[in-house]
Amino acid sequence: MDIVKADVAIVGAGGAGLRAAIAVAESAPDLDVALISKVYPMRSHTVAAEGGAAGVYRDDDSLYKHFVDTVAGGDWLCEQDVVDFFVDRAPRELYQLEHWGCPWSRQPDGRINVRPFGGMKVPRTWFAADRTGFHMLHTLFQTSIKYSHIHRLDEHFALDLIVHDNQVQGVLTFDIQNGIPRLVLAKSVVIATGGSSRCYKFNTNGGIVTGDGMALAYRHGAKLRDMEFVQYHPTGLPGCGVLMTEACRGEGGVLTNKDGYRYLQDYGLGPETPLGHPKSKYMELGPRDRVSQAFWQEKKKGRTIKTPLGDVVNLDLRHLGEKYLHERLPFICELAKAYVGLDPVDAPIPVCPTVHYTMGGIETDGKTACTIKGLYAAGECASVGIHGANRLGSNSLVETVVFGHVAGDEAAKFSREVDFADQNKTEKEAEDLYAASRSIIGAKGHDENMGRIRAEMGQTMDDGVGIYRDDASIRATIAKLAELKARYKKVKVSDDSNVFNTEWLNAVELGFLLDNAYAMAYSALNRTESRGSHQRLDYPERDDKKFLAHSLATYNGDDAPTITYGSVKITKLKPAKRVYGAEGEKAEAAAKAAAEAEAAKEGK
Amino acid sequence: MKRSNEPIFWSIFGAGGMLVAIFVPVLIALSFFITKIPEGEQINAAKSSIDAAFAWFTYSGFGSFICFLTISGCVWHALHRVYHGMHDLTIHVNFAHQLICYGLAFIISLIALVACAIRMFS
Amino acid sequence: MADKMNMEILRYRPEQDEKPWVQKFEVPFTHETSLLEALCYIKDNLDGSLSFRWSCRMAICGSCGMMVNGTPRLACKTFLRDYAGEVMRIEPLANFPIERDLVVDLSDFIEKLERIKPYIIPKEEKKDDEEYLQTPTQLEKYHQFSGCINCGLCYAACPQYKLNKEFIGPAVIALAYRYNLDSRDAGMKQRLELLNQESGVWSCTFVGYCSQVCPKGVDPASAIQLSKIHSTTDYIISKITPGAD
Amino acid sequence: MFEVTKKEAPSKRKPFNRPVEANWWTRKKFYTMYMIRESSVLFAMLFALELLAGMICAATGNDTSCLIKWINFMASWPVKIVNVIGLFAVLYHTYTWFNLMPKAQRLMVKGEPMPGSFVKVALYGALFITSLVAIALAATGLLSI
Repeated sequence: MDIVKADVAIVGAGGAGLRAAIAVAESAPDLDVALISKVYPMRSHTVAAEGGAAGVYRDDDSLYKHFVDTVAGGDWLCEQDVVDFFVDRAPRELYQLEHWGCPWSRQPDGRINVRPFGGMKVPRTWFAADRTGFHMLHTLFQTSIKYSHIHRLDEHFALDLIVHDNQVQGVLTFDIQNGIPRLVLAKSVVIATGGSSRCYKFNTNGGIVTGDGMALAYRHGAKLRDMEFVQYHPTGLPGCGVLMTEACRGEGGVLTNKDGYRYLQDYGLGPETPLGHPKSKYMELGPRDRVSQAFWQEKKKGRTIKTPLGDVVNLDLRHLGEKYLHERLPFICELAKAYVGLDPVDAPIPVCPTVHYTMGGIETDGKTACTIKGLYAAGECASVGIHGANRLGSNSLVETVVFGHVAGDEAAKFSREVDFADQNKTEKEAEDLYAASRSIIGAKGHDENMGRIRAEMGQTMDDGVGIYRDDASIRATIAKLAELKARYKKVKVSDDSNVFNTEWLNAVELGFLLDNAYAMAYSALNRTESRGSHQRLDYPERDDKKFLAHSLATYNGDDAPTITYGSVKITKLKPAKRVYGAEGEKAEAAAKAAAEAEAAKEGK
Repeated sequence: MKRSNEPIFWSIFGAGGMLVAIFVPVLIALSFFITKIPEGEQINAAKSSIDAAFAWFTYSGFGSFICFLTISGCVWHALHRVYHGMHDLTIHVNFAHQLICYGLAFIISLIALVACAIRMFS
Repeated sequence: MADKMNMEILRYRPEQDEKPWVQKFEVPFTHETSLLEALCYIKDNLDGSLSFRWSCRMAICGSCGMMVNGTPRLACKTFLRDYAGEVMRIEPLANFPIERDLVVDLSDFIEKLERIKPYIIPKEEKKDDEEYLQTPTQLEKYHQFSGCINCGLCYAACPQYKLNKEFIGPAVIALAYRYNLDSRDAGMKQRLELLNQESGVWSCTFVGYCSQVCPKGVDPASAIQLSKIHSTTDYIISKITPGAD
Repeated sequence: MFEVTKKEAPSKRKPFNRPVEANWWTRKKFYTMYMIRESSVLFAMLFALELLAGMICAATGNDTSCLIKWINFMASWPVKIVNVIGLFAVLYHTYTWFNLMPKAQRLMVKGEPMPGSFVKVALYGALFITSLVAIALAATGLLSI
């Protein structure tokens, strides 16, 4: 088998993967990086992010405020020490991107412009018109070209990790273009393969977001943390699920039901703010889980609009005016025209909640290190602990660069301390793994249609583990997933070719999705409380006594994953009732008064 | 990594193109009104001002200079496009083709210049 | 009942076929169905071996460029409703070698993208908590050219690239121009080394079809003409300053 | 350290290059119009050669007899028919040339790139004025020898 030896291997070339590669190339210029990606780097799903990246910028903002918003937004399931580190490093990484040429939108005097975003008290979301992810990814990819020590293995599919006694030794990849397997031997591996939203049928994610890295680490003993927390983005286009960025609401867009009524005020996000003057943490600027949950309630009351593509509400941007829309949201106008044939300047856009982000992922410590030695994870595939039960909009893009940088540095440091695994033994193992993976091609008795398994998985996840869940719906999904996993063992793959055999690769991806979906469903079943984006109809209250804890799923092959719970680091912010809108304002005032009183007491 | 000399030809091509676009249409239009001069008669502005104008254009010193510029503009622009056009027609152009095209443009311009000089100093 | 669309797709499997061949499919479609969804329908239900690149399905990742009735388009932004009653002829992106089915070998394009030094070569260093001031007007000057999603449609449209594969092509020049115009960058001189060559901007005869097919309105044709002006100015400077060249 | 060892049998990759047809430009209307645009200037060259003939006549010999022959030549109907076609060809050149010119400028006006229409207005203005001046001079008999 072809072998590539590199000091550090990085799986996934999106925001986190590229930033990690650059971090290694900058902090350890003598080391070499093998950047493995199943698509060209500029196709990674980071490119589809629109809203922005959060980092403290304004004078009236502070690291502590960003800390409070993130922890409160995550319904106190965040590792507060890691959030502290994250909010401190965020601005620096965004300045670094600016130095590398990222075209951030600007204020008239040339300084960076920031805009309001859901759940953020003070505007701190840096943005590049409404294509922030696109500009960040292209800036990172183009900057990575500067470094000769980054060796890209484009269109290489990561089939498996090579792990010997809980230490990662390399990655078995498949060179899709040449149709041959290639073993990448490395002393440390960074996983940056993004989320796993494709478990769901209706989602805003690209076709490549199949949670490969998550499933690989999971199968090799790493635990998947907080998998039950799946974020529904409130405004996706019905049918195709294309994203209408939260920036639409940040710039003043409003959500109305079939009577044209801004229904969010009925769900603890009121009172109604004036049209075109959004107020932080009020109405349409509430966090994503609350706004999505409000849609679900409206639908139950039958006040949403029926369309052939399902129930929708109206995202109305008309009052913003054409010039403002074409300057601030040009991509949204383009998408609305292309996919629903409407111009936001003169017609409201039909939207409904769609699966958007997986809060959970591979359990890592504050420095992106996994329980498997030498393995690091950064970005959406990792659960580094800053999102908790609900991620705030624009915290994820900046997470990829902050923790991509950390993962790169840590992986470089680790690779200096160890040596390569024995090449022949590892090569033999890789050949067996490759043969096993290829064995499903043309296997006898394999007659299950892959497309149907994928569709049924997506449907059952949408039905059972959606915005609102209960014991019965989750158990139904688990039963269906078990049946699908059995049918998956008989999946039909007729294409036995090598070059660009996408049918076989899709089958492998489907395997990853099923494992991740299983972890999501079981984690949801065991968390009998409602917190952040995990809302149980049968347990509507948040239960801090039993469930102020991370869920940890351990892989058991085909059987159910064992779910255990890990403690949550609370440092500065005691768990409190999570409130928004006027109620939130009152609570904040009270908290400040209490803090001042306490400070005064200490002062005496 | 050899620098191309195309900027020279492209600049002349651009100037020629502008001249052809702005000046040549009216010239061609006016040429429709040229009338035959009866046997034995001279060019007479009263009888046919267009004929006289065209005569001035080629005969007078200043006129012939503008005429020289017009001719050079047209041929350099046109032959630049012929050269690239050959490439478009999948002819494997090489230095010889370049020599022919731009050489021809140079010769024609030269003839016009000489004629203009004769008219100017006679 | 959904209407039916007749599709002719050019197939090519390097291990079995000597040359590409056409396979006919009939795909049901509704008002919203995009060509990408149709291809996924075929792959899931009719012929699993059909291979094509795709990901974001919202015309921002640039994976799914292909020829639709002879025109380079993004599959995710091409809708069957616009071809009702016709036969849709789907072929891999023109001017690139066919790797398999609708997948082409883009490595020539990617390699040229890397040669043009598409990164900021800064005029002056900045501390890590300080940004370069760039007014909205300075940003607007190059912003249009930073919208390129590297989909390759302009290369499929450009006859000069078809005739001469040395030509670095529209998207790469547009990206070079984007960085040359960025107020933070001072790398134009280095990028001009590539742009000044015969296979740089000077292979372009301004056909203009690249800008017509560009799905993101980047207008690479304009970037090339403006780069020609840069290159010509640089040519003049080099000729009049002794020993500069 | 980055080391690649190739052991696998050569890959089964066999990229297929489609042939470049010489008549590629007939396949697409856009390309055909491009070739027409490129060849439209041949008529300008033809007209230039006509003028050249006139200049040669004017330069040879000291009397105007040759010049008169040239004028009569220009007045002959075959030349006029060719020039009628030539006029349409050159006007098509003007139209396409003025469409392309806006793309070769990137002036910023009030924070926005100057719209192409400004450039076109200026160019068509120049065409109009030049034509007016030429017609005026030609029609009034000011120019003569």
